[in-house]
Amino acid sequence: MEITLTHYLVLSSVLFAIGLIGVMRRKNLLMLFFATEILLNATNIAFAAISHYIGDLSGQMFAFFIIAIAASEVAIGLGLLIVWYKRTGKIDLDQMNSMRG
Amino acid sequence: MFEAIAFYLFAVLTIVMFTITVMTQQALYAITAMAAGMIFISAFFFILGADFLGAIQIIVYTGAVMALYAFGMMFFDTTRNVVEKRTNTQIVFVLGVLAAVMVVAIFVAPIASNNIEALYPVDAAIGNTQAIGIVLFTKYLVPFELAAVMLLVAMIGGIVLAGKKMDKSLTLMAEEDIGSMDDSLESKAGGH
Amino acid sequence: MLDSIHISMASLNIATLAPMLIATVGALVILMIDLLKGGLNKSLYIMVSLLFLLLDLGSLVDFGGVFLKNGTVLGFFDVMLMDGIAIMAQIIIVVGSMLFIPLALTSKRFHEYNYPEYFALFLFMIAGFQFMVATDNLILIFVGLETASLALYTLIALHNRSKSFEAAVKYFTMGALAAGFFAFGSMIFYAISGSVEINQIATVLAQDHYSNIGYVLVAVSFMIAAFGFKLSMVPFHTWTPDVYEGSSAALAGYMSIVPKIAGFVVAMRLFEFLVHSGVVWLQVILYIGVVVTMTASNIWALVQSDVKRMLAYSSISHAGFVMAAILIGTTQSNTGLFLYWTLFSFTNLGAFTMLWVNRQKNLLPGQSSDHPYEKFSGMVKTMPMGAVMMGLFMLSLAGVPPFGLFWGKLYMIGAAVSGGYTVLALIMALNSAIAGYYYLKLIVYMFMKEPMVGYEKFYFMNASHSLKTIIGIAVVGTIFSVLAVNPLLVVITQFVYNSGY
Amino acid sequence: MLDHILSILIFFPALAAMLGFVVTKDSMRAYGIAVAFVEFVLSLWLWYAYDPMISGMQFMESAPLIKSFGISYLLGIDGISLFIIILSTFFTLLGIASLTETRHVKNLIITLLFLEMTMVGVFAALDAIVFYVFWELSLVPMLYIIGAWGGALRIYASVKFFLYTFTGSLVMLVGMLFMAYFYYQATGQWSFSILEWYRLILPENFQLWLFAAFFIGFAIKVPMFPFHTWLPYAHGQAPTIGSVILAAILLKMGTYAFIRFSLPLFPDASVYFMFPIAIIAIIMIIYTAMVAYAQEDIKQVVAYSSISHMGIIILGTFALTVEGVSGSVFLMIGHGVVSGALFLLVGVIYDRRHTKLMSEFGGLASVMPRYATIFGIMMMASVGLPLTINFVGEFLSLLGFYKQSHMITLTAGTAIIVGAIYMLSAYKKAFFGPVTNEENRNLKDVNRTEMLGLIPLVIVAIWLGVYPKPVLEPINNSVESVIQLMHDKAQSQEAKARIPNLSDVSGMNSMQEAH
Amino acid sequence: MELYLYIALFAPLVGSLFSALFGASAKTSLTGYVASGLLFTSFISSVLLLNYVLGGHTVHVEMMTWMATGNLYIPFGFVVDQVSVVMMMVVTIVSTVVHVYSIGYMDHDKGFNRFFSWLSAFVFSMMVLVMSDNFAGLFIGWEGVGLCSWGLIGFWYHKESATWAANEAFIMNRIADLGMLIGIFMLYWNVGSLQYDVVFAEIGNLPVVITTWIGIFLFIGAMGKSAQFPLHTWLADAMEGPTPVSALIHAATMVTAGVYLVVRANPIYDLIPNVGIFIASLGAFVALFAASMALVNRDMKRIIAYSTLSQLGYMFVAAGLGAYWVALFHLMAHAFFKALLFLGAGNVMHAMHDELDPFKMGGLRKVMKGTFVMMTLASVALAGIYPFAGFFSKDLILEVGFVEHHYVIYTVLLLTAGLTAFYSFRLVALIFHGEERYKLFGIHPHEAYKFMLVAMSPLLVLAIIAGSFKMTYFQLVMNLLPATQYHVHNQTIFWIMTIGTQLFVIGAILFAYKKYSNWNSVPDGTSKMEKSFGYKLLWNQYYIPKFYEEVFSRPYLELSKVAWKEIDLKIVDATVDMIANAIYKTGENTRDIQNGNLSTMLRWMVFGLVVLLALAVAFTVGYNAVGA
Repeated sequence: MEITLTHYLVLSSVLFAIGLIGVMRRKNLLMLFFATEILLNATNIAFAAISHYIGDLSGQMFAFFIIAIAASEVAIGLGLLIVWYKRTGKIDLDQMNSMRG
Repeated sequence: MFEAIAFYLFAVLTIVMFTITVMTQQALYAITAMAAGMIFISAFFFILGADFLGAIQIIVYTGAVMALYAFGMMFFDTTRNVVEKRTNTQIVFVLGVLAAVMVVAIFVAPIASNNIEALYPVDAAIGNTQAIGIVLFTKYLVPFELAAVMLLVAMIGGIVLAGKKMDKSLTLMAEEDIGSMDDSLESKAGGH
Repeated sequence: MLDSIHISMASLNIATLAPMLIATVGALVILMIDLLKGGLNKSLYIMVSLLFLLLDLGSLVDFGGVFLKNGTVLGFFDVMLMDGIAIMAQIIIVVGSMLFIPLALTSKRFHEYNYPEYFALFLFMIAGFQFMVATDNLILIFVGLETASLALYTLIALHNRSKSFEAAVKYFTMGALAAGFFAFGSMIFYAISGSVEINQIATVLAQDHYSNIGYVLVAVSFMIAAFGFKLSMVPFHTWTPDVYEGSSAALAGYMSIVPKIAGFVVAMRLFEFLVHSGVVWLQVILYIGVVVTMTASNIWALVQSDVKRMLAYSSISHAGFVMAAILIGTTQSNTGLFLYWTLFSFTNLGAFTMLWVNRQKNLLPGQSSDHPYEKFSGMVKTMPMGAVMMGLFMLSLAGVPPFGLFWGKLYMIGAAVSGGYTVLALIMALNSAIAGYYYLKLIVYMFMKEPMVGYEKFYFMNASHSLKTIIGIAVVGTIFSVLAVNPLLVVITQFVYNSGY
Repeated sequence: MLDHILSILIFFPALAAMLGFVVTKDSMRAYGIAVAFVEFVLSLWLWYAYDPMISGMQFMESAPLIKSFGISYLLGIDGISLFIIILSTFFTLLGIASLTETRHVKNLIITLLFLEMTMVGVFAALDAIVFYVFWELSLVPMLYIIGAWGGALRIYASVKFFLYTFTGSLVMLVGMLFMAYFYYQATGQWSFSILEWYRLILPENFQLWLFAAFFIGFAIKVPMFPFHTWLPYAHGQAPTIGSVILAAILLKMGTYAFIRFSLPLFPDASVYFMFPIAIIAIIMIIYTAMVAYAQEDIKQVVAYSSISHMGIIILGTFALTVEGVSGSVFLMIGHGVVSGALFLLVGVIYDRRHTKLMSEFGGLASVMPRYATIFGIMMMASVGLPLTINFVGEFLSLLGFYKQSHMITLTAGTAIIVGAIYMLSAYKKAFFGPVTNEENRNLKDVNRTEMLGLIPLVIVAIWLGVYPKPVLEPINNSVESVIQLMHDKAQSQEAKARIPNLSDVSGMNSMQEAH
Repeated sequence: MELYLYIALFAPLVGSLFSALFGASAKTSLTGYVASGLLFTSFISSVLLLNYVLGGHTVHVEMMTWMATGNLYIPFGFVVDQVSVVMMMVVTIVSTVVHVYSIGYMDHDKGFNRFFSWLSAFVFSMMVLVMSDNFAGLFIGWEGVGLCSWGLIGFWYHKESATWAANEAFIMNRIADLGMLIGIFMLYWNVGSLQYDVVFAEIGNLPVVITTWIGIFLFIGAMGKSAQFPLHTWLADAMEGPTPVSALIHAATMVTAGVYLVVRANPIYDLIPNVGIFIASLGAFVALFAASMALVNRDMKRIIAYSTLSQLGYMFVAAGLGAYWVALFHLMAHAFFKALLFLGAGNVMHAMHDELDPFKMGGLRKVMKGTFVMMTLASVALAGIYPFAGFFSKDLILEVGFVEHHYVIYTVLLLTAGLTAFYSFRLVALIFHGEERYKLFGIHPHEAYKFMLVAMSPLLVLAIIAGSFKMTYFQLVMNLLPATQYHVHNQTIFWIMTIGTQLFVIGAILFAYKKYSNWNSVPDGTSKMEKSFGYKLLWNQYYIPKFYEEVFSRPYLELSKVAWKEIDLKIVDATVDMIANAIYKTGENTRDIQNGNLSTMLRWMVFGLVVLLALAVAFTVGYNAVGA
């Protein structure tokens, strides 16, 4: 049984969907951020796999940059969470609805 | 055969781990599961011959990102159970599953193309890390540098946001109050 | 074992990096100054920023000349792509930023301007946007986008009140999701074409005669979702009103212009070849997207009670209007896009600056937002010039001739008509009519109602000379735009046409 | 100076308005009168210099505005627009001179001067976009006038007025753009010049669509049934000066535009839609006359009567004969004078009693005989009595349409009956009978200021009714060229037959041949 | 001669404008004198013109262009020819008399100046009407007299009934004017001109159908002005106006304009005898119909008005049967005696303090000798007793009917002649004879001013002698009108007819005298006759006004209210508002999409993605299916 690119793409899609579910489901902002990491990681697998199957390095480069981006996002995201938490003492996004309409 | 076994094994593991991350009530479980999932993903990278990426994955995610999150968790004191109010959970799953199903439906068809050519072919003669290095510092030099800027931005952003100066908001203070505040603020700002 | 790699400096065309480098260096200089001597006044940083932006603009103008002579310039292993639309978009970005940065010189003190880092981040953000538009490499687009976005999230949060944090968190979270979409979409494109460069993707797809149609469509779906977020298309728009409300009026105005134009350029690069590929699906989707975005946001704008939120929805609607250009996909429509956005910049900047000018520090009694309509009632009695100018901006936004935005609308609808989208043209026209109502609402408040007792003093709360200057520029730009339209059109058409759009 | 007289006419009031910000409040009225007077004299000079024998455009001015999109600042007038321009300047002068409003007079006069600019601009523009610019821009001052100086429902009324017209105009704009695109396809050049467009012959199905697009814009402005409901509100709420200008000039923009755009651009479509539009015109005439009859507020009577009269103008326009179109142009002027005067008159009584309800009055003829006389004259002019200005227009309009359809003309002719019914009964309610309301017993008759506004109108209403030639002749010459153009451009057999060919006609003989 | 023409035409206008100058101020006798003087000037000019025309000339001037566009060319052109000069004479004579009379009659009225302004304006309009050389000019005068009639009927505007009647008159006339207008349109589009000479020269070339329609429409115009059935109701109501007005406008001049139109347009009607017969039949019907209503009426002025209506019927019979000159002749004669009758009635009204019910008078001949004589003679003339004017003109019409073999018409007219005599002398008897019933009401009647009686005398003379002008008149108008002599060739039949008619009429007069000259009570509606159906029918004018009120006026008002309140506000306007509200409501109802919750926002994003994906999959499936 040979593992083809399709396998990886399917895996990636499934993981992405798990990430989506997490994003939609989480009310704890920190844990919501976890889910966004899953989204990016899911993509990374696919990039690496495509790169592998077509023998091209661009995919790996993309994945590399995605990792960098993910790391940066964490920094800013945590920063935002911290000020928010300091101001309100909560990181529950249901508490965050002073603007609407 | 080995490849297949490895793929399925790690596929199941990552899926399980990430599912735990998404579904658990315990923040600690979540972060642990995610860290594990990240490591399992790096296994894919190794399988696929992207050694450098695998290494980076472990270093950056499990090293840096997880550390940050762990720090965050400590800061927010989320080790205790966070009661999350669930609303319309069905919709969440329906949407998620639908997305997966539809994408998969498309993906099961193999890609048919004779025109894909590798612009930066994997050269078996040189190692993955070396090859990456060459591409990174030629073709992708500009994105690489920009990524550096991005990290700088993230750093500044993180520092500024988490910094003490944010505790008092000039935006909300009356002008007169700011006048008296100014000296102390400036002395602090000059301090670092 | 490893061949040495020979690369001639000339082929690198380092000059293509110059504009972004200037912005980046500017940011670094600001950080340096702060390091060397802290506690300096914001005016210094503002001027330094302006200076570097001016240099940036100079280099761009220079590039413009080069482009008109030699055509598109590629640089750095073809990663950098300085074509006409890249140059124009950057000029809009830089000019928009130059008009924005003086808004920091308010008479009241706000939190963010106490940070030198604010200006550094601002310049980094500009550099990010510039990278984003000056390439067709998805990786660089992504990194540029994230650089700019991360800086922007920080800028919003630095306003330092709970609403701005809320805004930043919302924006950030949705941005992270959109980033996931972008990555996934790029991945699929990569899978079917083996490339991450839009040109290359287009070539491969064309050679395959779009045989992997399913993949293409899924990829496009993800991309639309990603850019839909950036350009705030319905239903990816939900962040817009909240973020505009949460951030300072100045920044909100900025957000309504600069990030969007960057998004438009990328969307143009990505979707243009697809629109022309004959894939009906994309046309249908864009059609629906454009119409829904325009209409729905207009309808929501009608019911707002806060001027800034109204303007947020209105800017969504304008973005939808402009997205039509990408759908139509003719040279004329793409020219229209830039024309529209240039004119929109002046007017919208003016409108948001007017809000910024009458920003008070604490909420008015009995109000839950900074700029409720009531605040403006009877303005013509107490502050006639201010009311007239605000009215002018509203009329321009509504598309009443001969003010700025009318010419943009005229040209866009004209492009729709000549592109064969007559029904779309009608929908655009009717939407302008719906939009007329909410712009008019403000005019009604200003000109036809009596001033609310106790609100009189808020009109020019935050005014300063530089703010007034910016408003003056916006007014002049709005009224006399008719004189600028022809030269603009000539130049833009040349740029767009020679870039192959 | 004559080379640029149109530009001067357009921008002089605007410039004066800007300078007006400096003038102190007390002197503003005098300033306004002075400016309006100069403008009026300029427009009279325009008439003097106008050569009535030339049917084409005169005093043309041209400057590229947006060259790459074919938009140019193109001005010119012919007999059709000349008199409406004079009417505009005339009414602005009268309006300011007889102004009784006391609140924020400065703002009001500045607004009026801006409005004057847009009005003159609309009628002088020969470029579709320039036309559109002034057309839309005219909404803004009017919005402000209604909204700021109006009655209790003023905001609703002004917003309704603005949005309704604005919506229609935008549809029209799409039509204009399509027209320009068509021109572009035919010639490879963008152009919005109406004169250039005249040279295009469009396929009939295009004509129908474009006609419809233009129609919506114009019909709302006119306003034609069923798009008319903004008008009663606007009139009902507007201050006197607003109603006067609205009725006298702004409504004419729509009918003028029909003659300037719809007829010569789409001759086949004009013939195709002739009867549907005639039916609408009939509805306007009879139905709104009935509605006017049912009104309790005298201003609403006049407002609805405007719609009814606009129906006759529309009918004359779509007669597509020289007689009909000339008549409709003349009636535009006539209706302008008469309805303007009537609104001024209503204003006079409103200023005294602050009510417009007819039931509040009664017997005014004995208390205010001069007022009653002038009102009576204007009412009779409105009813279309011969030797008053309206008769000429109504007669010619109906006469013109008679060639196209007998039954429709007969039905439309009931205008002279139903018009008399509502006008006379309104007059009876307000002026006749004993003085029942004590408040009315000591009302002052019209004063000097008001006379200043009314007497010229009476003179004009009778002068042009007795001797319309100076106005009718230039109109006729220009209309003839329009009709000839239509005939030459018409493609369908029916259109060729319905639109008379003037070039091979000499005198009466051919008339009989037609039968 | 042109000068005289202009003087004749414009002198009344000058008088009117002069009076109008003082319109709002208190009474100045000056206006009366000036207006009367100018009218007299006009009259003199007319006489001079008559003289000139008698010499076989006509005057035709074109003053200036009125309307000219396309092929339409309408000048202000005036013609004094044999027909118009007759009318001019009638108009100027009667109006001069009425003007002078009015100086006395309106002596105490507040609106004295206004009255003269209107009255002179009316004369001017009437002159325009008769002198115009084209149909458009005729229409100017036509509407002009309508306007003045409106102003004069409603002269006492504080009276509800007066203003109501004024509006009724104007609107009814307008209905007819529409017909006339359409007739003019038809003429223009078929002939290409509205000039009489051109039209009459060309009319023969038109298809008969078109000519017929033209004739019908023009006649509709005439019906309104001359108050023919069914547009007759306004005339009786018009008696609300001051009595001199009734004399001038509603007896002598304006109401005869319709007859004048038919006479003037005789070349048209000659071509369409069928329409002529219709006109004649209608005329005959109206003659009888009006006379029947006069029988029972208790309003002095209304009785005379019905009599006018009846006589107009006679004129139309003549005109319809092609005896245009006869019609015109009766018009002239009628003008004199009817004006006289009205002015006499005016005197009575003055004496009786505006009391109009002859049953409340009686025995007035003692105090009002002059008036008594004049009214009696006028009534005799009206009844057509030899040798008064009425005999020559009215009997001629009977002869016309007979000669043209329209025996039904003849019979009807004969019957009407009897009725006319009856009701005329019923009136005279009730007013001047019998008991002095007015004493019951405490009235002290007095004779009118001397000069008023003097002013009336020319009319009296004319009423007596007008018949003697017959041959001169015939010579004059035969230049323009068909010169048909109507003679019953069988002498025996002629004499039987003439004498028979005279006897019949005299019999009617005697009957009236017998029945009413000794009347001694005021009827209170209880007598048997008053309760009979026939009486009620006539009393209520055949219920026609009520019918109009119920079927036209009220429903029109109701419909108008429905149009406004139900249709305009609740449908047309509501639709517009509904669209606007629907848009706004949609916004209100959907704004919760933006509920400020980040989770919802994220879900919307994913939802958008899923929709896009679904469409993508659907399209792909479809695409592959088509591809396969």
